[in-house]
Amino acid sequence: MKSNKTLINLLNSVLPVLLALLIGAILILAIGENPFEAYGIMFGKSLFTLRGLTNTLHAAGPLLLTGAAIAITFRAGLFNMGVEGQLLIGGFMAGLVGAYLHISNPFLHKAVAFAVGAAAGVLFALIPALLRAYFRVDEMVVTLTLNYVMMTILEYLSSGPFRDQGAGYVTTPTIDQSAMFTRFGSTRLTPFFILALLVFGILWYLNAKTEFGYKIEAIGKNPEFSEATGLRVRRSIIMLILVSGAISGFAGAGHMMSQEYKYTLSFSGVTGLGWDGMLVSLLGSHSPLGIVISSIFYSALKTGADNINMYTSIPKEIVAVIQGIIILFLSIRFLNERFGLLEKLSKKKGEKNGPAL
Amino acid sequence: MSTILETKDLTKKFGDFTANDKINLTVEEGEIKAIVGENGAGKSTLMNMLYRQIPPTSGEIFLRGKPIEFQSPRDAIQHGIGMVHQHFMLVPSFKVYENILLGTEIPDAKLRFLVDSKKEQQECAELVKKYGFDLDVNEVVENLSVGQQQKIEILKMLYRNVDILILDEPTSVLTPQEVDELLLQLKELKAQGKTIILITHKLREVMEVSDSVTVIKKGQIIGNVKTSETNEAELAQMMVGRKVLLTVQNDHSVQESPETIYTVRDLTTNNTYGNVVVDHVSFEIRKGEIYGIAGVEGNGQSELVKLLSGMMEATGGTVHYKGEDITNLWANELRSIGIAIIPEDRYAQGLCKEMTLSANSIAGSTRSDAFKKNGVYDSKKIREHCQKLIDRYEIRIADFDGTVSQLSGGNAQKLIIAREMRSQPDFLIASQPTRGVDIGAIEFIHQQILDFRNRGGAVLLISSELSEVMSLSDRIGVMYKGKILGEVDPLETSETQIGLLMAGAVPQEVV
Amino acid sequence: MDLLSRILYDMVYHTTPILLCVLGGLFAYKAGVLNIALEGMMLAGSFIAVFVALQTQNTFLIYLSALLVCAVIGLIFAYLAVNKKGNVIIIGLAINMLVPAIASFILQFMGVPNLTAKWVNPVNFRFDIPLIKDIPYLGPILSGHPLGTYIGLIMIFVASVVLYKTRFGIYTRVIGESPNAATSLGIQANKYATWAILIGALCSAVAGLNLSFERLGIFTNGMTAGRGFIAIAAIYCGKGKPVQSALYALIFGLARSLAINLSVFAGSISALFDIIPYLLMIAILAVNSAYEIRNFRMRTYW
Amino acid sequence: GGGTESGGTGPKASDLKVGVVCSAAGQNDTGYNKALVEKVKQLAEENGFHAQIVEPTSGVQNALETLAADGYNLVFSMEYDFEALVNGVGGAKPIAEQFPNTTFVVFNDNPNVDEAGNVKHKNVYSVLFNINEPSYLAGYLYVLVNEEQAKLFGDGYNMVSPDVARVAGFVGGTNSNGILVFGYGFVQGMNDAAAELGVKYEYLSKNDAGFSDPALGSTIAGTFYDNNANVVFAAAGVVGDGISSKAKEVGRLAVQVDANLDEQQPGYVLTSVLKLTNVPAETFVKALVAGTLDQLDNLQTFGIESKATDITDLSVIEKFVVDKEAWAAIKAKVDAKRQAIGSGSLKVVNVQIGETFDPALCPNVVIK
Ligand SMILES: Nc1ncnc2c1ncn2[C@@H]1O[C@H](COP(=O)(O)OP(=O)(O)OP(=O)(O)O)[C@@H](O)[C@H]1O
Ligand SMILES: Nc1ncnc2c1ncn2[C@@H]1O[C@H](COP(=O)(O)OP(=O)(O)OP(=O)(O)O)[C@@H](O)[C@H]1O
Ligand SMILES: [Mg+2]
Ligand SMILES: [Mg+2]
Repeated sequence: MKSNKTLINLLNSVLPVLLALLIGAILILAIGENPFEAYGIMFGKSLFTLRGLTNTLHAAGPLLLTGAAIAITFRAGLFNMGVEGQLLIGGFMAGLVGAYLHISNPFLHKAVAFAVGAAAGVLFALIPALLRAYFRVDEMVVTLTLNYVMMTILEYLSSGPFRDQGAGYVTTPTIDQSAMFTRFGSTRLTPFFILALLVFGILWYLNAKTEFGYKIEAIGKNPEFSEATGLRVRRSIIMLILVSGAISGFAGAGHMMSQEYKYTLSFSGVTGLGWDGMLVSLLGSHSPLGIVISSIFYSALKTGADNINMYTSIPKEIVAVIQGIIILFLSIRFLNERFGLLEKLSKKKGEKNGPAL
Repeated sequence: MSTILETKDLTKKFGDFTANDKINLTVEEGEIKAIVGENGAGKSTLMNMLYRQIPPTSGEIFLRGKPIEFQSPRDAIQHGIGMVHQHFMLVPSFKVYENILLGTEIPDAKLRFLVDSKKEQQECAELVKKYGFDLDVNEVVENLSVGQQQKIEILKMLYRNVDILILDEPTSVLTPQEVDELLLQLKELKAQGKTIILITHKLREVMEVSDSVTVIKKGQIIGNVKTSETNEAELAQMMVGRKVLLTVQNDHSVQESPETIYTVRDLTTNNTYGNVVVDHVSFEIRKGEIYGIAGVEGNGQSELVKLLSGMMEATGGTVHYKGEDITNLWANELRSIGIAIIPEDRYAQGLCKEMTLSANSIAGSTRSDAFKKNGVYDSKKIREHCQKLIDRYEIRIADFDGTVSQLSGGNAQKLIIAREMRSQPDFLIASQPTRGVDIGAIEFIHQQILDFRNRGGAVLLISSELSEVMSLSDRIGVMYKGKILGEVDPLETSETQIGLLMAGAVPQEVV
Repeated sequence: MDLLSRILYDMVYHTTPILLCVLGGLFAYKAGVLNIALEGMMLAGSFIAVFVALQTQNTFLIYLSALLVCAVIGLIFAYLAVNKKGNVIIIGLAINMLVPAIASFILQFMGVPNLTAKWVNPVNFRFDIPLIKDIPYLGPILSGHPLGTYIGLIMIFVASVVLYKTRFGIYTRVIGESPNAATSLGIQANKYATWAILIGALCSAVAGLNLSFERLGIFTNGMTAGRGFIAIAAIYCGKGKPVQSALYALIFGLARSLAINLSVFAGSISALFDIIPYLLMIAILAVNSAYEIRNFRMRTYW
Repeated sequence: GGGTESGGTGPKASDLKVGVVCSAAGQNDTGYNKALVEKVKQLAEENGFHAQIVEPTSGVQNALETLAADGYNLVFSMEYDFEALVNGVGGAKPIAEQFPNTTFVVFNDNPNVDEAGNVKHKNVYSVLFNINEPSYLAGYLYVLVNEEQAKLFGDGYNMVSPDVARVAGFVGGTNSNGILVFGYGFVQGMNDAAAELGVKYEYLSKNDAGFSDPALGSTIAGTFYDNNANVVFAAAGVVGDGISSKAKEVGRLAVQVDANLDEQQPGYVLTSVLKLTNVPAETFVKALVAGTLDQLDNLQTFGIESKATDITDLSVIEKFVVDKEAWAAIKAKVDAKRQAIGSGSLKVVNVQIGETFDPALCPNVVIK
């Protein structure tokens, strides 16, 4: 029964990928390119070479965190869509600390940047948190809209007051070396990935072993019950949204110090690390292990896209298409708990010797 | 009389659990058929299959001798079978008439694609008159009392003029007055030639209205009897499989100590619409005493309980417990000072249906070190704790690792009581402790409450079940329009006197 | 045109695409389906419109194809979300990713940065409404807009009627508010949910079409710039009620128009004008529900 | 390996690898990337070397590293992002230093010099365009055209007559020197023409319109046209598309940048300020093939004389003008200015290389 479930879950996540890749292959063929070569490079160079694998892990770092940030709120029934904005402000503030506060001690410098980034995330999350807890304002609308507010504000700040005047395009000054994570050897992987894993691990532990996790589950499944049994829902909601904000800000700071080094208008990429995080979390069905896997899988897709257009003449857009299709398929469960056919079987045999399972 | 409805080896399985096992039910035309059985016996499931809410796993259904294969409740209705669910299926934001006509809206004469709300209102008004219900068809459902909502459910079916009306525990949520009203209406309907299938846990009602009774146990029919040829005790025994005390032995001689432990003074609050629903309520409870609050549903009892259990804030007044002011404390704080709470709605406040039994078993004491090993949860300890509760209170479960939704109402209620008692409280707030629970469970729960009292605990018992309040309480306060109209001693007061108070008659007339 | 009437005209102009998304999207909202794919659907509409406009100058064909394509996307969404019970947020995000991806893939293939239908001159798509245009002040503001705008304005009325006065509307609201009630009376929730989603898709198509084709004859990837999400916000604020939600859409239109018209005088700070509508909306929401819960004594409204 | 080396000057052409790392706009932009990409591809065809076009998805840095590590000889980096290449980030050595055998070419700035002004990396070349110069011509042209509008433009146009107002608008992508340089050149050109004719002009500008939303462009242009501008100068990527279509809509003029976009809305695009990246592309690739790269100066500036920057030949708008003599006269005047600039006798301010623009020097243009 249990093993069966896990098998199905596995199939449910593998099948869509295969299907999407199949469709992608057809597309690639259609434009007269070789799918096998494409996929070979896409996955080979993003998972099965040291450089590729480390690139993938490097990209997975922030996703782990944004994924977790989403998960703890979604599981508590809070539709927090503000991770993107919180990540941006976190990154931006960390960028300012990195560029304007000249702290020679690299450890201290990063620590301050992280602290400021996380704090910024928290402060920004405070708005939806309080509105939700004290005024019952739908957190989804607020966070959704505040994302745009934050983007606009940061665009203004980075193109106005905090702009790197020398630069020919909108960017804040590059952060000091002391605020940059140094890479491991020739890879792009930095200690930030370890840090991200650590934070993630701590969250996981808290969730599994303490009242923190119990609260999340109970509030998510039945807030009235939670209040009645003394979980102080209002407080908890605020706490959860703020924690989520802190993690997002932290992720932004890390992204700043390990990858971007300056705040540009494309700081969190095309789709946005916050939104990626939401996908990662949803695809991992908000479970710790699921998030780890899906974040790595997702960033493999990203680096894969990069390699495709680095080593082939296939337009990288096609990878984005495949990416979309995969996610689309992942949204549904191809098989239910007991396979469709087993269902029927049990119906038939039902009369006589009980169901098949 | 001819057989109108018949099932042959009707079976329903949920996964590997058999909820109905080869049921052969026969219902005569124009009769009121009562179906009784313990929680989780399979009554609702059976009815849901007749109404095609859920598809049978196997077996057949015959309507007037002809086999029928419904695809949806709509089919069932068209064939004249209607059902009023135990958990209402109304649209809160819709008006009464909209709910009644849901699915059979009346198109406008000219513009067919529009609905003719004028006409709809008229027809519903007529319907209401015809069956002598009192309802404003333009009222929005969410502002109506449970009893009125149930009337809508019934009207919904009558409008579709069904000949067979199924009611699943219609009375479990009604006030005594509403119950009597309903029973009258059922008789009236029977007189008009309708066939009625009635599920209830209250044998009094069975005896009062039904013509025949079918007893279900563990998914099987274990007896069919004519109501005239049986009595409550016999039915009870059939259901539970042993002798059941229909009213527990309340040994009133147990003397409560003079020491008051719980004092409520001028407690006041208002509801969302801003009108006062709890109005300067005052009472005190001594150690070893059960203080009952009787009253027609909707006179502020629910709000009072919410106030006292930290779910609602008082706008005025105080609550003292063991001398200290506990007004407007939160649930967690109340629990930490030894107050246990059996909430009104077991699935809304008492338990989390989607969480496991063991998770529910530690609710309210999630901080307690009893479940921790060096600072963090120890799943072994938690499971042991849960197992203990299940064993001690004989809670019937299917799957220990499953969720609470597997429990039937009675067993769910037992789990709550087990959990609350486990924390060795000094004071217990029990609100509607036996609602929708079978008599076996009722007996058990009443016994628990009395034992607690006899061990020197103090109890605040709120129930719309007058008999319950009468048999358990040492003193009774009667609530009316948010006030406590008067306090009486159950031993020297008759139900009618209390009934008067509940209806708002001023105290003097009674004493 | 003097500044004021220009601002008001632009308000209508900028409201149009959001308004259309709102009025289409609120059906899904009422049916209990969170459709965050409005953005993607709108983008699809704007892409197809101009793409077809490059092949033909037949406006009817252009409208038709945009509607068709969005309908298909809507059906995909509905199938996955309703029939397959997929996670609507994932589906929505996926569509929002997929549409621009496909668009830029095609652009890449055509070797162009964006699509420009040179024959399109927005002036030719604007027309005056005989009576309305002569109304003293209102005339110049409400009149002289492209078809999409009028569709949007009419939709306010249509949506209200459909939602509250037709079976479809009633059932749509029921399946959203209490699915049990629906099933217990044999109302096919899936059917109505699907249609609700479809309406959203079609309206998004018109919205996108207005954005790219009617206004400019140009498509650029990402030109919807989050309008779909604004629409969702507006729907939520208006609790899915057509008129209220439309008003919220209007707030955005107004603020956007102010931002652009005043930026000429205000200089770089005007970049911040764009956040006004968002803050305004949040403020309104807060005040609203603060008023609603003013005598709330319950501690469990989460 | 294999074949004998041709004259000792570097490896055989067929062994060469040339990479292009596009800017965010991508290889199919309005011209900046496109022109270079197409030239590189063409030269690759002719000389039989391998060319790889990259639109980076995970940062310029990663793209540069990957190509260099892959042994590319020449890499054009179109994005305005030099930190990793020249100074190195995250404790890594500068990419230019890590891969001394790869030659990098960057555009629009000269990051490759230290405080003392000495070249940092021999293998990094900076390309600057004096787009201030053609911008000047555009501004100059506009004023002349605007004053003669009655003669030049027939129906289909709806210009504001000079007696009512004399206005020009400018829409820039971001508030940066890379963008402002267009505007200031344009202003200076307007000023000189206005001074010659003894008139005064107004100059409206929005410098932060971004590079992606044509709808926004069209509305901003709309407000400018409403404020009596007869031309709007678009230096904001595809935002300009919206501006051209707005120009057509209201029957006035637009000026575009980068590639020749006069055909975008024929008759309504006065001219385009060209910034032809294919010219430097040719210079460097040819040098690479000839093995003479190291003889090039590390700072390559392309002025109007290089034909890499200029305004279009005006052939498109010419088809629409009515009075051909008046038009010829105007063109002659513009050509004269071009000469003057080319010969260095006329100096146009170039904020991109750090010069500052002084409004006081342009008394005939009121900058709003
Ligand atoms: N959807 C379901 N899935 C799994 N088990 C179910 C489901 N519905 C009911 N059951 C189980 O079937 C048994 C019978 O349920 P049913 O609702 O018929 O009990 P009941 O007789 O109505 O109990 P009560 O008197 O409390 O209403 C219960 O043990 C219940 O746990
Ligand atoms: N999906 C389900 N899985 C398992 N058990 C279920 C499910 N749905 C209902 N049940 C159980 O079937 C039994 C009958 O359901 P019903 O709705 O009648 O509630 P109940 O037991 O009568 O409790 P109450 O009368 O207090 O509402 C309940 O114990 C309920 O928990
Ligand atoms: Mg039941
Ligand atoms: Mg029950």
